Amino acid sequence: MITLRLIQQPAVPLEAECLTPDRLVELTNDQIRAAVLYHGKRQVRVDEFFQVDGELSDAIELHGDLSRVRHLGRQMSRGTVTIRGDAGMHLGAQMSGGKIEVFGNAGDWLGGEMRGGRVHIHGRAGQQVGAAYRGSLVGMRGGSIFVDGAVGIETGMRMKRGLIVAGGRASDFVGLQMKGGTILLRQGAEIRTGAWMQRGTIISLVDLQLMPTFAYSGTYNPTFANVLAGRLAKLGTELPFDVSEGGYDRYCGDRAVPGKGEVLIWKPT
Amino acid sequence: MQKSRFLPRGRKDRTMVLVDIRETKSVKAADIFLQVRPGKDFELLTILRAMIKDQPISDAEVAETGVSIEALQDLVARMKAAKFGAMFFGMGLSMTRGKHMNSAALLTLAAEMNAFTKFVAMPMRGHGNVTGADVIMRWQTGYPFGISFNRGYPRYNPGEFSTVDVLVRGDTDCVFVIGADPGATMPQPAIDHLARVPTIVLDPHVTHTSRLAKVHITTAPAGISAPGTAYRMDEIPLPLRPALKSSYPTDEEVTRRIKEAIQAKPDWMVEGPQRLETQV
Amino acid sequence: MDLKVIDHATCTFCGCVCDDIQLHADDTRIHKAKGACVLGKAWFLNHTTERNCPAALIDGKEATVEEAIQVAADLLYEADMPLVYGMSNTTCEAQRECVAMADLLGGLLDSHTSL
Amino acid sequence: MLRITGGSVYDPANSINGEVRDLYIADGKFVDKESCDSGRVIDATGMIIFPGGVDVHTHVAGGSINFARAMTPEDHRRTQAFIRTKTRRSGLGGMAPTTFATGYLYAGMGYTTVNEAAVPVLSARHTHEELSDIPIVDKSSLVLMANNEIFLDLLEEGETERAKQVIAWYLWAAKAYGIKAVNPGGVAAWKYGDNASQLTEPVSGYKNVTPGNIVAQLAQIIDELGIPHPIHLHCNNLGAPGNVSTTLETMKHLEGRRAHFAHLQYHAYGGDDWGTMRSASVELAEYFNAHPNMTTDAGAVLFGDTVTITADGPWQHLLYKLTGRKWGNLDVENETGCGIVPYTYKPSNLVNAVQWATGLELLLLIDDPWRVFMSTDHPNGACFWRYPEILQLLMSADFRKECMACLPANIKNRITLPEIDREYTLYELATIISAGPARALGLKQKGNLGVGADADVVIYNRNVNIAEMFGHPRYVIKSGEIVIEEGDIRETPDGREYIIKPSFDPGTDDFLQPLFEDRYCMSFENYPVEMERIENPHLQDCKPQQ
Repeated sequence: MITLRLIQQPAVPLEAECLTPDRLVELTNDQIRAAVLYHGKRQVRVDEFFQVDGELSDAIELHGDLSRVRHLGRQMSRGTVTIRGDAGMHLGAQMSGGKIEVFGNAGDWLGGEMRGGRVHIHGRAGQQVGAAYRGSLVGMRGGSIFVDGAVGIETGMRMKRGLIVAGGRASDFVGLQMKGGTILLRQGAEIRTGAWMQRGTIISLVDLQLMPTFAYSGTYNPTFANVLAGRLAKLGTELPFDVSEGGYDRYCGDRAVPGKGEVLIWKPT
Repeated sequence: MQKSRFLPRGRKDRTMVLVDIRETKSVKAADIFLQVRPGKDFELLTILRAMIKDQPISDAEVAETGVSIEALQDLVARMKAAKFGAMFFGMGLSMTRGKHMNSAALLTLAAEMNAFTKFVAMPMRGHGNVTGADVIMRWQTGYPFGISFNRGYPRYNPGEFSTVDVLVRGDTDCVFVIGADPGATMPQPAIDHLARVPTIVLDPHVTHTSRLAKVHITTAPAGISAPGTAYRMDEIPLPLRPALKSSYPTDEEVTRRIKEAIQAKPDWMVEGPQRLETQV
Repeated sequence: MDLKVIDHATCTFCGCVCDDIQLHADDTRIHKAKGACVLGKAWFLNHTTERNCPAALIDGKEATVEEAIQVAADLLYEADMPLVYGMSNTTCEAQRECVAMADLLGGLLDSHTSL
Repeated sequence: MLRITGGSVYDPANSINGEVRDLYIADGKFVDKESCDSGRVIDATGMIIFPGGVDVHTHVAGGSINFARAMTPEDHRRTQAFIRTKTRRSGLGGMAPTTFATGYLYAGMGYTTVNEAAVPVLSARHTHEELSDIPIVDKSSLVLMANNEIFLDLLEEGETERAKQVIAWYLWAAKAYGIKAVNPGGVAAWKYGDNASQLTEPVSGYKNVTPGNIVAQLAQIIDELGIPHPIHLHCNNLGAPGNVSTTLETMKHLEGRRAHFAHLQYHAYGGDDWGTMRSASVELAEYFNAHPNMTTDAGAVLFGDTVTITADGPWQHLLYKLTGRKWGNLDVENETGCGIVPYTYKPSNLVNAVQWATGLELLLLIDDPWRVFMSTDHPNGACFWRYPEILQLLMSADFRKECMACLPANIKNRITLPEIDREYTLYELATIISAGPARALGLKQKGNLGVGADADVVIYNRNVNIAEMFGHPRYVIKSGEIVIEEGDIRETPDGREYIIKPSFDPGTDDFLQPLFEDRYCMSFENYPVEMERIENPHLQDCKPQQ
């Protein structure tokens, strides 16, 4: 395992896209220390900001308040990144595999345009979780993001596949222009959930304020809720699906597009 | 109002619809006024997007926006019957909850209206030459605003590199302000950061920002005593014809001299390849 | 008094950038802005060539432009993440210098648009 | 001073075909041996020497490409980035490169002159500002005229002499180099949601004006004014199946007059609809070959992502409906408009495959390389920095066969490419990328390695991989200065801008002013581009023909 401890709080954002399992697995301790980060406009060595222990491993653990450290785990395809503290923007952006776990909060664009792998944030996450970057037509394409706490606006914007689970309340525009995949909201969301969605599923376990362009289309327990619940159970989280417990109100839309997405709101009996 | 070949009666041949959250003075100039509930712009525009495509919308849902279904049906009919529709929007739309998505809703509606008739949309730009800044940043960097050059080439990410966010998070350690007074207009945490770091202000007046700045330089006001160019909000550049002569230097001159003074110092960039095939 | 007349002058107060204003000015101020709206009139008539402001201020104390330029250059050069912001109420020529400076500085660049 | 010795020189303008010649350069021009007695010597033994490339039709500056930049941030992020140095600005390549990168990329593949092919007069000031930020290359621009309301009104009234004066006035107001006609009458009609598809039918809003007489009158006026470059024509019905009939009819309207047909590939389709669309390059090339009054550029398509930009608004709205992707539209009051749609050409798509083949077929079936030029109508068919890929396709029939293997099976009988064996020689390539377009533009000092011409020259290492060879010249020299050396940018001098001043009746101002004030929303006096705004202006001759 490689352990990186933040020894100095950066004065301006520190861009650390080189701190990924794919890269560090090939580097000796000396090479990791000498790897280049960007502190604002200046190139700095990793050891100017981090105490580095270990080498040649695809398991990375970071300690400290890393809320100003951006692009950690960017494009990673393997291994683990464990952060004991807060993480900055673009954590796990464009990752395709491996696992990221944060015992703290994460910043904006968590798992932005990710293609695979798993992310678990024990605290909150910022805006645009699993979203598309500006101008890009497709956000997250695969993998899963679990956030135990709240998530910011535009969560899952333009996502095409994959799963986002928000344990806390979500802000506005969840699943904006969503094209596929699943978003589970355990504590519901603010307004404009599912706005302009084309396809995909948003499930809320509490009541939601919906856009006027969604239409009610029945109450039922979809088969996939059962399947999803099984998958989630393995990850230590529950999804109700038993008919005896209740049912899902199904709304489809967004008719402005017009889209064939669905929003399922759990109604316990 | 201008009479034209296709609208020979001028104003009489035109229909103006005003949408606002309150009755403003502009209501008098409008043919139709639609009063939308504050914060319901996005919903209203999204309903219109559905309505132009004949998607069913229930009255109750429409009522929440503060506008009746009849009024919207009338509006849609007028829009579709128009020869040439134009939508103008301002900061009431782009600066309220939903922000850029409110503008996106209006622009998408305008684009979709072209399935029926000619329609265009244009933002009403508040500040003098903000369009010029937009246009120039686009041709020189590829992006209209919210840019970082810290990696030696332009990158774009509003929210990450946009000023209010940068200041509130404290992501910058020196600020150069020109043709703006953020000290008067930005949220307090942003202003606090401006005061915390060295700030440099170029302005014809000693502004709120100047008062909390490290350096203020007085410059000649554009179009009054400084010559040059400004872009109209439809991206047409117009020459300025200053009527006065100023004893203060122009923004252009001062900025160039600062740039040249920086250029005279040793470069901090580490020697590397001339181009990157893959960006960060 | 003989006023100088400037035809087809351009108003940069708002984004409409009207270019059909007729200005009547003497050496110190504009007295008439024919064709300008209420906002435009206020904009044109409120400026004078009188030196009401110090040439430059450093830490609130009067300084020469040259001194201020040097201090500004030093501060921007030393910074790790300088920000160039604004560019609304100025000319394209100044804006081009701003973009060039931000590029050189390796800093952030933003306008009013992002507000 | 600079000497280049021992290289194999391909200089079609002087009929030099691969012979070993020494070149001498002083003060930015080629000189004779005696006038160059010192300075650096480049030993080009074994290397290939071409005149600097000339792009007759590209979109690199102005409102529309700048709109495209705004619409495609996702592309800027995935493309190559040029890092700034102390003296050189940073830039981004891609589908719609930034101005600085445009200069680096063109020079990087040996191009030293580019012609921006679509400028509305109203925003010409903007275009010139962007052009001045494109380093290294020399530039010129064409002004859009075939949908100008005042001009069309004069045609309606039969006032052709007045129309000529007005055109000359507009050209000078725009500080342009020539005249472009886009979808004559169709863009004007688009302002009312219509198009103009029949050459002999009146344009919406007019009784007498037809697309056919717009092009014929413009060509006549351009000849009478002595504008160096002929009418630069984007025909009606761009991109539509069966449009070859429109194109041929347009060519007939222009018989006996000079004319340049832009991006001919987009106007060379047979069939009745998307299902039956086929290449009509054979019949088009046959007619073209028999009519020496015309030149053309290919408008070739390459598979991949790009962004399409054209003043052809109605076509772009159709493309938006076909793709369901982003769409931008600009209207330029009284003059023209523009549509912008990002697009991906796919080999598996039958229509795209036909387009790909058609572009190559035209380049191969038109037998005179002095009359057909390299272009992709950047960025419409592909980005200009992909030209070397097309050169490889032209030089190798085997490589073409390899590429054709990826096309859909049902493309048979829709294209002729499999039956064409022609392979371009280096001499022919030098003609279509440099000497030919320079001649068509009336730029005698370009595309020419003779004494007195501008010392714009490219030196290539021989390489069996043609795309590699043309994509990575060993040296690029612009006005005698080495700007690219072994793939690295050395210098980024400012280029010139070529403009013309056709003569017009001094009373034209008085005639135009009231019409202008009735129509436009800017002041007449603020409309013409001031001469001081042009960086390094170079006035080319423009003498009326007798």
